[in-house]
Amino acid sequence: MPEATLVEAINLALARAMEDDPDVVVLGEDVGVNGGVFRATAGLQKRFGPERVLDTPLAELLISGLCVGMAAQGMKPVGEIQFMGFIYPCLDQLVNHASRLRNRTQGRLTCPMVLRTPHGAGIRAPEHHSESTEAMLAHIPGLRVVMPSSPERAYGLLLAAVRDPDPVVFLEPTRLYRAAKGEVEDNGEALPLDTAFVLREGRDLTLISWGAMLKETMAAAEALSAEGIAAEVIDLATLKPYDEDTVLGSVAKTGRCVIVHEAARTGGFGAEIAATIAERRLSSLLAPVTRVTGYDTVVPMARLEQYYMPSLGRIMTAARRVCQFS
Amino acid sequence: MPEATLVEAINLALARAMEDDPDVVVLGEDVGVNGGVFRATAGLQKRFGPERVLDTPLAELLISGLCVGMAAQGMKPVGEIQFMGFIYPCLDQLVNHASRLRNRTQGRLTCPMVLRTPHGAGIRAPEHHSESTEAMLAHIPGLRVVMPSSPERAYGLLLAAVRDPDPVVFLEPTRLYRAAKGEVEDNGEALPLDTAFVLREGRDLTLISWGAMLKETMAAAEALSAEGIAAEVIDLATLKPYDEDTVLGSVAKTGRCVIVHEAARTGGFGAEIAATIAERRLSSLLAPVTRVTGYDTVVPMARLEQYYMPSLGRIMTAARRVCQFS
Amino acid sequence: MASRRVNQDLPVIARFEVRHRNYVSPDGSITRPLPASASDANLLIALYRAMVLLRLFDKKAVALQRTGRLGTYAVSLGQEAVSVGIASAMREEDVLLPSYRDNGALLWRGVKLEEILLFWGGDERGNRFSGPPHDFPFCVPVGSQAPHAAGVAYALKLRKEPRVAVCLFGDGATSKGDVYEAMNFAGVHKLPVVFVVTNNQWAISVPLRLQTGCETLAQKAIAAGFTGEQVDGSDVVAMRAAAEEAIRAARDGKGPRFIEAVTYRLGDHTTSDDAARYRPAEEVQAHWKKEPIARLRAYLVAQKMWSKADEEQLAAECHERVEVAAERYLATVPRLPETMFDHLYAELPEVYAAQRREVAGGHDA
Amino acid sequence: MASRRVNQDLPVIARFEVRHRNYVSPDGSITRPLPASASDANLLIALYRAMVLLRLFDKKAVALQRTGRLGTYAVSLGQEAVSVGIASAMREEDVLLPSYRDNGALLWRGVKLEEILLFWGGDERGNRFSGPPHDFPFCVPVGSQAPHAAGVAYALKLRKEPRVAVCLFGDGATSKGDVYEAMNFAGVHKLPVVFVVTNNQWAISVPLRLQTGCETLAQKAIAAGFTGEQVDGSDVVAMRAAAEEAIRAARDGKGPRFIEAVTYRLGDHTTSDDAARYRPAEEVQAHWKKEPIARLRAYLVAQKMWSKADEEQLAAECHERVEVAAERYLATVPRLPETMFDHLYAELPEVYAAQRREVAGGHDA
Ligand SMILES: Cc1ncc(C[n+]2csc(CCOP(=O)(O)OP(=O)(O)O)c2C)c(N)n1
Ligand SMILES: Cc1ncc(C[n+]2csc(CCOP(=O)(O)OP(=O)(O)O)c2C)c(N)n1
Ligand SMILES: [Mg+2]
Ligand SMILES: [Mg+2]
Repeated sequence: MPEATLVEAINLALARAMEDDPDVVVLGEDVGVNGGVFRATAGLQKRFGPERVLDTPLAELLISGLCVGMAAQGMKPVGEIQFMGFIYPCLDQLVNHASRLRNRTQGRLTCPMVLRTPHGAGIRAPEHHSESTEAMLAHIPGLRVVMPSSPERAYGLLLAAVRDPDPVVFLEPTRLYRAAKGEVEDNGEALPLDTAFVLREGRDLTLISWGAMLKETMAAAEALSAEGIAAEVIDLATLKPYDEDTVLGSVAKTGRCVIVHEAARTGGFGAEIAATIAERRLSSLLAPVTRVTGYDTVVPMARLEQYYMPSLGRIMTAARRVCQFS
Repeated sequence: MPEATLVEAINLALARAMEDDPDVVVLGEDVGVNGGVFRATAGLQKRFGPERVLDTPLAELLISGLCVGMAAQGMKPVGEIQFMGFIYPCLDQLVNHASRLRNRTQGRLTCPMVLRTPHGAGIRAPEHHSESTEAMLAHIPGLRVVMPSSPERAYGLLLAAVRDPDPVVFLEPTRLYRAAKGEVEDNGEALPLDTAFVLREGRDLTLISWGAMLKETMAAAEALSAEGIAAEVIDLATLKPYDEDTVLGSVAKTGRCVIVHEAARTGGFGAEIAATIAERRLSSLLAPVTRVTGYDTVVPMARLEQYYMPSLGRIMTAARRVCQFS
Repeated sequence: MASRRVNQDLPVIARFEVRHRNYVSPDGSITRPLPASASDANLLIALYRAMVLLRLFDKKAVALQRTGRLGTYAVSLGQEAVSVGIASAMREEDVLLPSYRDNGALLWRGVKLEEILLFWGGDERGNRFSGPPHDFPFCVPVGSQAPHAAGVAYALKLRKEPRVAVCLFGDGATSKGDVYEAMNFAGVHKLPVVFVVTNNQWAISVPLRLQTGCETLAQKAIAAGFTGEQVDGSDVVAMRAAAEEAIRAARDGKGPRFIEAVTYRLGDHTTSDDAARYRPAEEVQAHWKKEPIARLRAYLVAQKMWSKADEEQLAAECHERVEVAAERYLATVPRLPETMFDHLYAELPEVYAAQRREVAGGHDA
Repeated sequence: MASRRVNQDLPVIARFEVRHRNYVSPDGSITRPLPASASDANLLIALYRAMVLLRLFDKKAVALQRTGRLGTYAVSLGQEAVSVGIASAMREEDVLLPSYRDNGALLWRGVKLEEILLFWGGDERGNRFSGPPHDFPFCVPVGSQAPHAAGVAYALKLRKEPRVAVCLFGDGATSKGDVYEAMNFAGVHKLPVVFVVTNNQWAISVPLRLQTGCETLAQKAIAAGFTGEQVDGSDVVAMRAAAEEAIRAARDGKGPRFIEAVTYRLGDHTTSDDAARYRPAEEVQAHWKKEPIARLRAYLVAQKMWSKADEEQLAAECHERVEVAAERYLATVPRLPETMFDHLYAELPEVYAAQRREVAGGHDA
């Protein structure tokens, strides 16, 4: 199997989806000749033409609204928002339209669209380029929110997102675009959109994360194993809906859980998972469910961003504390 | 002390704030001659003139962006968004500008603005008029999110919001606008913006809610007391920042907690509270922290909305279950 | 006439103009040669009937609301010619993207009266209507349907289907970035879409002069690079002709058009509104003189196309239709509460199924 | 010349035009009578010096970026005349709302070179700069500063202060609803604000023709009800004159103005971009012939206002300033990590104080 970076896997999945289905169109700022500022759409315009790979005007509300209109007529638009910090103008369309078109028309019109955007900090980018506000999106009924953490999962989940009959926000961990490499077979096989991935099994502790933070989380699991702690690592992968069964099953087994995410702590999606565990598996818990997260402040610019993001050290500290709790 | 409805209390607070400080301006759709579609700004334009009580064009992004610009020059704008369902176009301004202007300029420019909006369902209004997405806002660092549940608290908290040197989103429970009546003294006294209100003391169970749902929550406490259960009721009132101490103190005492909110369950602000309790007071807990919430679906239109919102019955069921847990 | 000239000594590199269209004056007389469509008596009578039905239907809806049997409702009183005139020029396969006040267009396109009542009565099934299945439902968040119209039109163009998207909104909506972004995009790709603003002078209590500093709304299209025209929106003959022309141009690949229909909202904004709070009775009175139904009737009567007997028969017919529709609406059994989860996703994810069961189990809660 | 005419038989109710301003042609010759400001030799030389400094500074910044000592950076190469020309016409008490590429304006207004480096080096303290304390920092979310400008201008008008808000953005930004909504509001209230679009033909890789179907960007103001003018944005004399006129009109209560500065981005979009991927070298080459610095130099030299010696001295001076600034920047000690919580709120709520302590305690983490 050939090796691909995460962003190459995205590119493969997009090409495959466009090849398979003439209704798939890609649109966004600089997705055409330029192939996207991260090269996620490189080569697509050449291959599928400027009508199906469309450079839009600089207008995010428009991009999301076009997707809704196209999708309602049976196309499968895949919009790109250049950075997650620019997704907020899409929220009206996502909340008031995309997520509820099917429900409010009782199935008459539907909205099979995907909105892709790079997610998270850690690439020393300018202001507003380091957002990780997935929790806002995961609160919206009718939407799906997906975030891969490896090239294979990026490929399979993106294919699934494009094929899904409902709107999906697809968050791509910017920090892993080139850093994550792995074997990706371009076989057109999609992954399920409601199943978490157990990346590592263990009986002492459950570590849950998604997106780029899986990197530090896996490193923590490795380091913990050297200390004799067998950590199970779950890549949540789909945040909405998310795979409660896998999460609850793991915690029932280990009794201890640390959730790691990059977003600000308060109201982050970790809260939902912790709350659910506390509600449904209280008697299994041997220690408080602990969150290791970004801080409740504006993501600082490059010089300080490393202190904002959960570090291996912070994960280790939390994991040790949880394991020692009694 | 004179009686006032909640919306009248809002009106009193606005008038008082404008009287006290010439920098306070009120702006929004229909806030002028019409006095707001709920009459929250009735009489203000007559009293303070059309320059300080300004009917804006129909553009929510604009309203929030104007507030940022005015606030940065030292005014104290109070913008109105006609219904919470129309607040989403403001999110870019709230997240990328209002909440971080102080931080990104290291204190050089600040953003003392208030954005008011009616919150929640239950008035048989049309589509998109029943939103309760406070959790999205409470995830934004640098913002304050406030929601009163009585006329007195509406008055005192709104005055505090206007006077606060930072941006505040002020959510007004539509369902209580006229239904909630109480004594309000127009004495210009603000309430603190980081303190929860204990509406009723009890040692058996902590009930936490905010906004309109306090109505059913208080009714539940009353009914529980007839069953011999003494419920403590906390009106969270300020969601960001929220008063962890009062919440954790109460749960340390009662060991049992039910959180009630109208918003969809997944990623609702109840998750944050439940997660925090589970993290910080695990050993005090005698039962799982339980959430009674709106469902994870689009708020239905009038004919079904009553089945969407947490009912007294659902709160009672949850409270009894939590109290019987062992 | 509006015009903006500064620096008369600098060379002019672009010029634009806005034209105005009207054929039938308020008293029913003709102001200029009629368009071809006006020679079709059947069409004129159909337009007339549609407007009368709409007005009567609105009345019934308000009565239902006042007696607690319908939710908030927005009447078309005074502006019936706009959505009826526009819809009449569309083909079945064209795509309508209406605003919440465009009952007239929906009815013309085959949506049933009782379906419209169902929607305003708070039942989502009103949006699964009998009109063309590709038409959009009423849009409540003002202006947010405009980007959909651009998206629809892009899809139609991409698929080389000779169909047109028609998007209706109010004067207030022209202040929303949504509308501007959509129109600008339509201009880039010369999309088959017609944007129509019903300029009824008011957005709830906000008068046009606080909505924009523009002399006309038609000129908004200049910023999007295409043509805007102002039409007497209380003259259904003019509305129909303008719509026909614009839709034909769009269908023929000539790109988007923008129509400003100047009319007046004679009623309250909705049943929740009291317009007397913010506008003088004299203004409303003055506009009653221009209203579209009396105007077309005057013309039809003068042309001997319409008689008192016709009028009486029509009134009776409309009354009957409206009453039957109201009865059907009132007899519609509410959906089961748990159906609030249906059509949320194509298939309800298992993780939410428990919630659906909870609702299903608690019908009496 | 652009013009849109349909239905020639319908009466015209509004006319609009767009004019173009240029004084100095690419070879330095004069195309029309010069404006008053051009008779001020000191001013012309100051403008020239500012543009030269900016270009040299940009070069240094790119060098720092290439060697890993600065973050992403956006040069002004080719378009220096726009932000310098505009800023030169502002008063200290006016309010600047710049885009991320408007270094030239910030420098003119007293922001230090090292402060700009600090910002692009990833340190928020660069925004607490030595320019006018009421000026806005660089705006990164494209177009989102336009509503702020309208809000600032509204505050200025309300307080009856004779000050003007000046808002700069790129051609891409004209597609954002933010800009349209802000301009429309400014038109309603005749606010003291000048909107300036630096039309450098490209928004990263998206060419103007995909950004809008308009013949000019200046005509976007027509939709907001005020005047737009197109200016040769590589002619700093024209930029200065247009800015002066627009700012004066705004200050005098004559309402907002819109200036389209037509220029060209000779460099990559930012240091993260490779423009060769999407635009032909010939196009860039052709535009090098029109660039603003050589143009003004040609004029100054022809007028005997500038000599080779002046040029050499200026180059040395600028070099020195830039090097010193770079050193100061590089010597700036990073903020303590826990200061990320400072200035989040006026006073950090107790509930977040623990997080601040955690950061403070974990410096080596
Ligand atoms: C985005 C948005 N903001 C506010 C509202 C509340 N609202 C409903 S109708 C209306 C006025 C609309 O005026 P206009 O566009 O002129 O249409 P008209 O009602 O006159 O037909 C307002 C402010 C809304 N529905 N959507
Ligand atoms: C709202 C928003 N969307 C996307 C981006 C990413 N982005 C940065 S600059 C740019 C192009 C801007 O073009 P233009 O407005 O013409 O300004 P220029 O860079 O040419 O000066 C884009 C798409 C952004 N910063 N903000
Ligand atoms: Mg209107
Ligand atoms: Mg540009």
